[in-house]
Amino acid sequence: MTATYTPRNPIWCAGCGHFGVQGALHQALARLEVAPADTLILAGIGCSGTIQNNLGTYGYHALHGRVLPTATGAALADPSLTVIAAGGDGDGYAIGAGHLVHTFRRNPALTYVLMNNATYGLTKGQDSPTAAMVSTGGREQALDGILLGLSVRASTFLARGFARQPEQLVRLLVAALEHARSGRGFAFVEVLSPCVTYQDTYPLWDAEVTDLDDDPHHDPTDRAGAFASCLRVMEQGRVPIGLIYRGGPAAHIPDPGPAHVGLSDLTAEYREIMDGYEV
Amino acid sequence: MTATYTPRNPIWCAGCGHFGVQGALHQALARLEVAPADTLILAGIGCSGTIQNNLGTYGYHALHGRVLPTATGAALADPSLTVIAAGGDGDGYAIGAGHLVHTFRRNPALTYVLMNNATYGLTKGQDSPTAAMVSTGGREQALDGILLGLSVRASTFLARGFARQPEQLVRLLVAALEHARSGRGFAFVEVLSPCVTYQDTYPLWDAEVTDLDDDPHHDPTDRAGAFASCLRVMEQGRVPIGLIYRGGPAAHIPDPGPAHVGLSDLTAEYREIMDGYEV
Amino acid sequence: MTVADTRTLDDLTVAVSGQGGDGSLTVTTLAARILSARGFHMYSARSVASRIKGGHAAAILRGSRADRGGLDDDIDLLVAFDDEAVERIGPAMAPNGIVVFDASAGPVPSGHLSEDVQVFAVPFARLAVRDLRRDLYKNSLAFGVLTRVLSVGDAEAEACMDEGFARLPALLRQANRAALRRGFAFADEQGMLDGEGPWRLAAFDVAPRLMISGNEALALGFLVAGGRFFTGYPITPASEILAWMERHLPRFGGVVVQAEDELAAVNMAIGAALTGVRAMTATSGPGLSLMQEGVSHAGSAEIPLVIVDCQRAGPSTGMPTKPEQSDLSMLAHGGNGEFPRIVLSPGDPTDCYEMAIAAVAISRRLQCPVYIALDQAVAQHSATVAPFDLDVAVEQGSVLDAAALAELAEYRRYLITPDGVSPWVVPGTPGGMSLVTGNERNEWGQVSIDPANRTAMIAKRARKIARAIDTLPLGRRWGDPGAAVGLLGVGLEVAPMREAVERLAAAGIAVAALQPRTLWPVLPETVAFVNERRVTHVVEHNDEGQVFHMLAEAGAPAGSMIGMRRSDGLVFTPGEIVDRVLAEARR
Amino acid sequence: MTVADTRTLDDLTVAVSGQGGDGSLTVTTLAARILSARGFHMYSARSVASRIKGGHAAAILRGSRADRGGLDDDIDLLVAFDDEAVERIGPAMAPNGIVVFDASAGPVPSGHLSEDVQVFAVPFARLAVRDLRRDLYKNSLAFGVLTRVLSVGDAEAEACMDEGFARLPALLRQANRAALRRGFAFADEQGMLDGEGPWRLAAFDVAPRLMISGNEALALGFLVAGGRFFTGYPITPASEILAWMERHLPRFGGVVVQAEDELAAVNMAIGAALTGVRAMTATSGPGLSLMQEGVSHAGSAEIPLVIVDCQRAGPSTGMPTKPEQSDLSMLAHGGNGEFPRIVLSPGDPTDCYEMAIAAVAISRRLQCPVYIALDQAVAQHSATVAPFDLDVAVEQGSVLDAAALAELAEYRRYLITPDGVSPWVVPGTPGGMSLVTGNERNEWGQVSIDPANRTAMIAKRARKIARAIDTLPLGRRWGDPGAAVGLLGVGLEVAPMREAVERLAAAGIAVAALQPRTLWPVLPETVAFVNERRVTHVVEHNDEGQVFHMLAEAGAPAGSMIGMRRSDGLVFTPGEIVDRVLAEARR
Ligand SMILES: Cc1ncc(C[n+]2csc(CCOP(=O)(O)OP(=O)(O)O)c2C)c(N)n1
Ligand SMILES: Cc1ncc(C[n+]2csc(CCOP(=O)(O)OP(=O)(O)O)c2C)c(N)n1
Ligand code: SF4
Ligand code: SF4
Ligand SMILES: [Mg+2]
Ligand SMILES: [Mg+2]
Repeated sequence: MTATYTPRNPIWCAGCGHFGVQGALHQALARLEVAPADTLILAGIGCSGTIQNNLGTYGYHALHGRVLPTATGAALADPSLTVIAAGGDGDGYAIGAGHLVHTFRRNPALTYVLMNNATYGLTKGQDSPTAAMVSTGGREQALDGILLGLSVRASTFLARGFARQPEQLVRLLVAALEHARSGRGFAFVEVLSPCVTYQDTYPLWDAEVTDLDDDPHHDPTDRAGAFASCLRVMEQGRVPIGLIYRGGPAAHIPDPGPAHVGLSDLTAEYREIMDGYEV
Repeated sequence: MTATYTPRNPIWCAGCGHFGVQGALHQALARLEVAPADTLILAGIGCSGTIQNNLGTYGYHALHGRVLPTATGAALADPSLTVIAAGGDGDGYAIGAGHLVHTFRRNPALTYVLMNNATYGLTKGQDSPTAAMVSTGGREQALDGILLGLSVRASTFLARGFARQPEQLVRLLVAALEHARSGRGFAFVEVLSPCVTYQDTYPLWDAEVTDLDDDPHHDPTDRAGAFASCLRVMEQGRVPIGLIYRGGPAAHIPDPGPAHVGLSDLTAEYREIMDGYEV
Repeated sequence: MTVADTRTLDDLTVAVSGQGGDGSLTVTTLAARILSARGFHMYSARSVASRIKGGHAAAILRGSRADRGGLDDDIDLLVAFDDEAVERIGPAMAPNGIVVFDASAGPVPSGHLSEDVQVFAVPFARLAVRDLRRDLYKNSLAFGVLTRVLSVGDAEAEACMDEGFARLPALLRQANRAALRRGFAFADEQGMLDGEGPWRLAAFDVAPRLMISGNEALALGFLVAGGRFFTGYPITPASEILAWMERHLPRFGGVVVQAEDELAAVNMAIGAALTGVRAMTATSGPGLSLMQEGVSHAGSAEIPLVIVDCQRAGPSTGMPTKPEQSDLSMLAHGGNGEFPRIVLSPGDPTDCYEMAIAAVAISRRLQCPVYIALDQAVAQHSATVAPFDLDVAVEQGSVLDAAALAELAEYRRYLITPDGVSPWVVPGTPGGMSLVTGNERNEWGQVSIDPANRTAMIAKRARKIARAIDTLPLGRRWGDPGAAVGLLGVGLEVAPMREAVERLAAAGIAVAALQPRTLWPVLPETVAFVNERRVTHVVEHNDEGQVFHMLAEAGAPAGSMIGMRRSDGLVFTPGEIVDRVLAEARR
Repeated sequence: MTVADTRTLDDLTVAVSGQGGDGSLTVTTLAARILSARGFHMYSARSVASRIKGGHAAAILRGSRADRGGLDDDIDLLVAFDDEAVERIGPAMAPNGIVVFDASAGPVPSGHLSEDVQVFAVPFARLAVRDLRRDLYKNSLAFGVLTRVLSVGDAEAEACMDEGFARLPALLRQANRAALRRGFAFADEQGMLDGEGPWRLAAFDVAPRLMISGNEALALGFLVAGGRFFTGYPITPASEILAWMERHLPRFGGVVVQAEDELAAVNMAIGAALTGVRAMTATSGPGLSLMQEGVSHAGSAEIPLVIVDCQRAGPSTGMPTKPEQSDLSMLAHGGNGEFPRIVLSPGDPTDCYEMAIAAVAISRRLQCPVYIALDQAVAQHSATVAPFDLDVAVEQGSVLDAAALAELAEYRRYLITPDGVSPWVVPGTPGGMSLVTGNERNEWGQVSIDPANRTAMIAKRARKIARAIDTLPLGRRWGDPGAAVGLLGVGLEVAPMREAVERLAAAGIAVAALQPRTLWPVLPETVAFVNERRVTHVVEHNDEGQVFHMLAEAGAPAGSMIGMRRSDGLVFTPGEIVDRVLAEARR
């Protein structure tokens, strides 16, 4: 066997929620038996954006906020890969918000794990777009990625997990990976993943999460209903988790994808195009 | 009187929806008696992004996709101005989508008129993020700015007009300007404004618009209800117009705003800060 | 205009001008068919304001016996649909030129045409509306008068129009033919009978040729080079590349994405390139500014990427439809930090085709970003060129497959090598797992701030260019290699420069011309070109002299270079270049 | 280390190093209080990896009789919390230096320290955990040993800690004091008694001083210059400016926005500037790449804007916590098209304060973007400096109020003037309505592609710089103005360059040093400095020689310049500069 890099030990502070995310992702990939060589994890910039170094797969460190376009490019170019985008709430909801909206709309077959800690961990604790989740007044100022996803009608998979509820998280990640790998499209999983150093939200979220998976009235195939359910929970000052929405049209996956198309013996086809310019 | 520039004649193709938008905006400003000298119209890049040249106010031509941050900067710096951002669907929904989300979240006191023609007019008819409104299949691929606005809980004013229904459009614009000018925050008005040259949607939209202002069941103060109403209309292949949502918290307007604060005799205050560094 | 005998032309420039929507381009496109049938080389240019209707636009067509690839000094034949056309183009008319003027709104405005210009005043628009009920038909009417001026037979003109409009609905075709005949009738009234116009066209034998724009040729080159992933965001004057890709790439298993913005475009291309696919994006100045972070990233993370910049006049939004070469400094120096990059610079469609192929190969071989710098004129103007050589071998470059990987004891994505290029295994290859990052990293791709590693990595990246410099595309040369006077320019300067060299030679003045095709790094041959001459005119479309300064930075003596610059949105004519060379020579 | 008598130090460098979260900074901050009380000048630096825990970090404090503003060649006293600290910093220890080592995990690793270095091995962490139940208290414990080494009295050390920790909760304060005493006790065990350590500190009289970082000083300068609008997006090493503004600006009626990204940041600042408010944004390389389109826009539309670039090591994400000067070419040449811009370059906190004031005034006067280029070291390291001159007059610049407007017959926003600066009326002023655009425009701000207008507008914009060049901030100089050997550098090069000049002078070698504070355009005085010398060492933190090439482009003879460069994340020490100068002189 050719030797290659040794996966790194996480560089996170002890207790960081991102450990939980990594563990769950690891389990989900194992459960689905995805080979590391077929897995490409692309990460944003942030503490969260180091997860790709630790799992022994192909790993890529994108620019801050650009993990989704990069992952989309990779997924479209080689649909045989299991493409996973990962990053923080700063990365995905602040600088990356436009791409998130357009990735919902474009619905490429990839999984996105957004580790929401309501702060910018790596740059030392500035407010992220979800920071207001934590303040008592003005909670509506917090951006909510799930509501955003619901508002884009082409979205097909929206879920939220909590780093401290690993069982559900693994389940959601397995479902997300299956959704993407089976070609249904973009699977978005936000994970509440506390930053113990700058914004320790464990106690808050322990108390506040409301599991819609447990709610018999919640129908994850009803977009307007899911929107209403989430709003209702949020208006109570709580955070909805679980599989929020699954549905929509299937993704268009190019097959076999440019990474596997042949390049030889095409001169005749090229000539046909060129001849179109003959005068 | 000091002479200054002469407002230009619009450069739009005969029949372009943008004429209707300009007419309505002109009327709304007149109805509210806003002085041209107190009005700053900032526009994006596109056919739509030339409206600021034609109205005799202060006019500013922003970068493509950046009209909202620019307008936010101006509105925060001088809250005594009536700040109006204007631009196209390419400008606002494609390259500008991230800023739109964050402007909803930030809720600055300004009005945004987005002229949606489901195409890129100026660059000659490429698909915009709303292009799928016009195709028969895959309509959910079209981005909907109103749903997007509803999904951001800090949003306070969301409306859609139609360039061919000037009376309602003037009414919506007046309400939007009042909303922003009274400090309640960001007033978003999308206007269906057909591009006769590349995507003539007049017949389509004539047939498809559904006026929620006429719907007794529609309550524009109910976010989840408005979301459901819009979705319902859209699932029928129609386009909801009218005042979709109004509510939310009031904007925080700095008063008097940096444009009007004094700069002299502050040495003592500066010294106090500096002394904090003394060793 | 060169006149073979009293009335037969073998170098003719026709301009058709009016408001943007007037279909000036239709007239020159039809005229091109006439010239093409006679074996003329052709060059077609346009000048439109960046808006749909109401802007002043001109379509210009030059046909010539020699292959010119650019405009002449002046206009021989002007079809003017409004006063503004006469005002703007009148001063550029050749001696004894002809103006066909739309007199619907009044007589030709005075003061813009010299005495010797002959004017045919025809109320095109009025006739079109009166007799055919649509203003638009004035173009076909004008084409009728134009063919009469050139003594093209009516039958040929009609056949030409039928072919040109073959895709139009039958009703429209008929209406246009009626308009054409109305044009003939008007010419008859003026005594300009079928086949007996004031001018006559020469005819030559030619091999089959393409008529193609730089954007189209570049797109084809990318495809032929194995390019299979393209991302773009509409912007003038690069949008045609996106449109071309949307039309042709999917058939070859390729993917085209119209991104939400240029940030997405460049990063999607990077993501695709990561999987081993040959990827490209194209934009113009404002978009290129937005892509700078991405290009720096590709340079750092060592990702092959081709970025096309179809330059337009800046700064900022500038003059979107006008040519300029004012992003060159950004291409060479933009982006945060230092990273290897290459700037190729084609001068005509053939060159665009070839440089696209070269860019794909180089980016793949060196694992770094490669720019192709066009300008609006090279990008959008069409010229006749010989068919392209389609027999292009697509190399694997530095990518290892599973078998090659198995030969290695250890795979290090960023292995430090003598030529700076590391082995590369794409995702999906068993055992080739690697880390790719824009942070400084060790050979395994793990983030590292170790000073010794850092120094080695900087040197490794710099070596990629230093070691490859002899393999980068060389320039093209014209004129007398031993001449003491040089002309040096890229892009839209190439055609007038070439023609100026010929004219100067005819006048007994030896000049050598160089078009560097690798603009950055500046090649030794480019510096040598300047060193070998008493004086080199550096011709460029910008105000600051960006090419000039690149050359100086690379060691060319500033004292022996003279800047020949403009940035007013207009091109240099061959005559202007000749005049400036002569003026310097006389000093 | 300079030693006044056998044991009394008047130039001392202390390093405290361990894993990122270990609170090394706490120890140096406390030590700074001790040195400050004795009148030392101080300089405090840090080197941390860009991640929170687990990265290797060092806090370094230099105290000196002379005002040095930078680091010395080596470390006199090292407090090492782990093996890595010894491995990394050991080789940089001064002869006869002292290492205080945390022996909790084992003995000092061998092979990294020379014989003459004295080691005190103390199981800090173990003692802290065992006796005080938290690893964190090892810092206070170490401070106890450190003060004993320096013969600072225990009472003074305790008082110092009480003051330093005044804001901590009482319980924590007590625990820290216990840790400190545990340190004393340990020293007692080693026979290093109160006030009787191996070293002693000198003491001097000094005037009151500030201890402030470049980022903080720059922020204060902006405020004092009348700056009232700031936008930022967090990024190392610029984030402190955003934090500072959030803390102080609102009190003065100012507005601070943490934008969603750098594109929003630069455009919000432009929007605010449009209303006449003095606006600034700050970022580092990756963010600056994203801002390029906006800066080009400000240049085109003639909007005053200050952009701070706190440079870190690139390319791309690079080494976020390491200093570099590798964005300079982008500052001078980046962005699409050509537009006037100025790059100021401060070298220490005082300079940062002054250049911020200058940048605001110049941008306002010339209506164009002004960059302030810092590097991570200048931005984040703190130094003692004399209190700033707060008596700054805020000028109106080129803004006309309603009364001034009324004097004009006609107001043209882009009036062509001899100095290129046009009158400017802000929104809200009756009668001053205007159009502002990034397209090329006529004097009224209406979009225009007229070639003559275009040429005039380019010339107008270029004139703004040409006419103002004599008013831009001049450089600072040290050494012998007549010396044949020069040192030229900006930012973090300034301090070691200054000190090298002194050392060389002491060795009888005359050297002149220049820190250009206006880096772009290159001022005539800068070129003259090079021209006047046999050789000038251009000292810079990058690999390609960006300052070197700027000077060459401006006409400084490349042949008389020598590049002195590094980009490995480390600083130049004065000694290294001295050595290189000597090496060249010997050739
Ligand atoms: C263009 C750009 N702007 C800013 C930064 C600085 N930066 C690095 S990480 C980060 C945010 C991290 O927050 P988040 O994405 O929430 O990740 P976390 O660290 O909280 O996991 C920022 C702003 C950058 N690297 N690039
Ligand atoms: C950064 C950048 N990218 C691309 C462009 C080119 N561009 C100009 S207008 C436009 C889109 C116009 O569409 P829209 O905003 O819908 O306005 P419309 O013309 O339809 O009114 C584009 C892509 C640009 N000016 N700047
Ligand atoms: S700073 Fe916060 S987000 Fe970053 S590793 Fe530590 S706990 Fe996690
Ligand atoms: S191209 Fe379309 S959007 Fe532009 S002016 Fe014409 S009709 Fe309006
Ligand atoms: Mg975060
Ligand atoms: Mg549009």
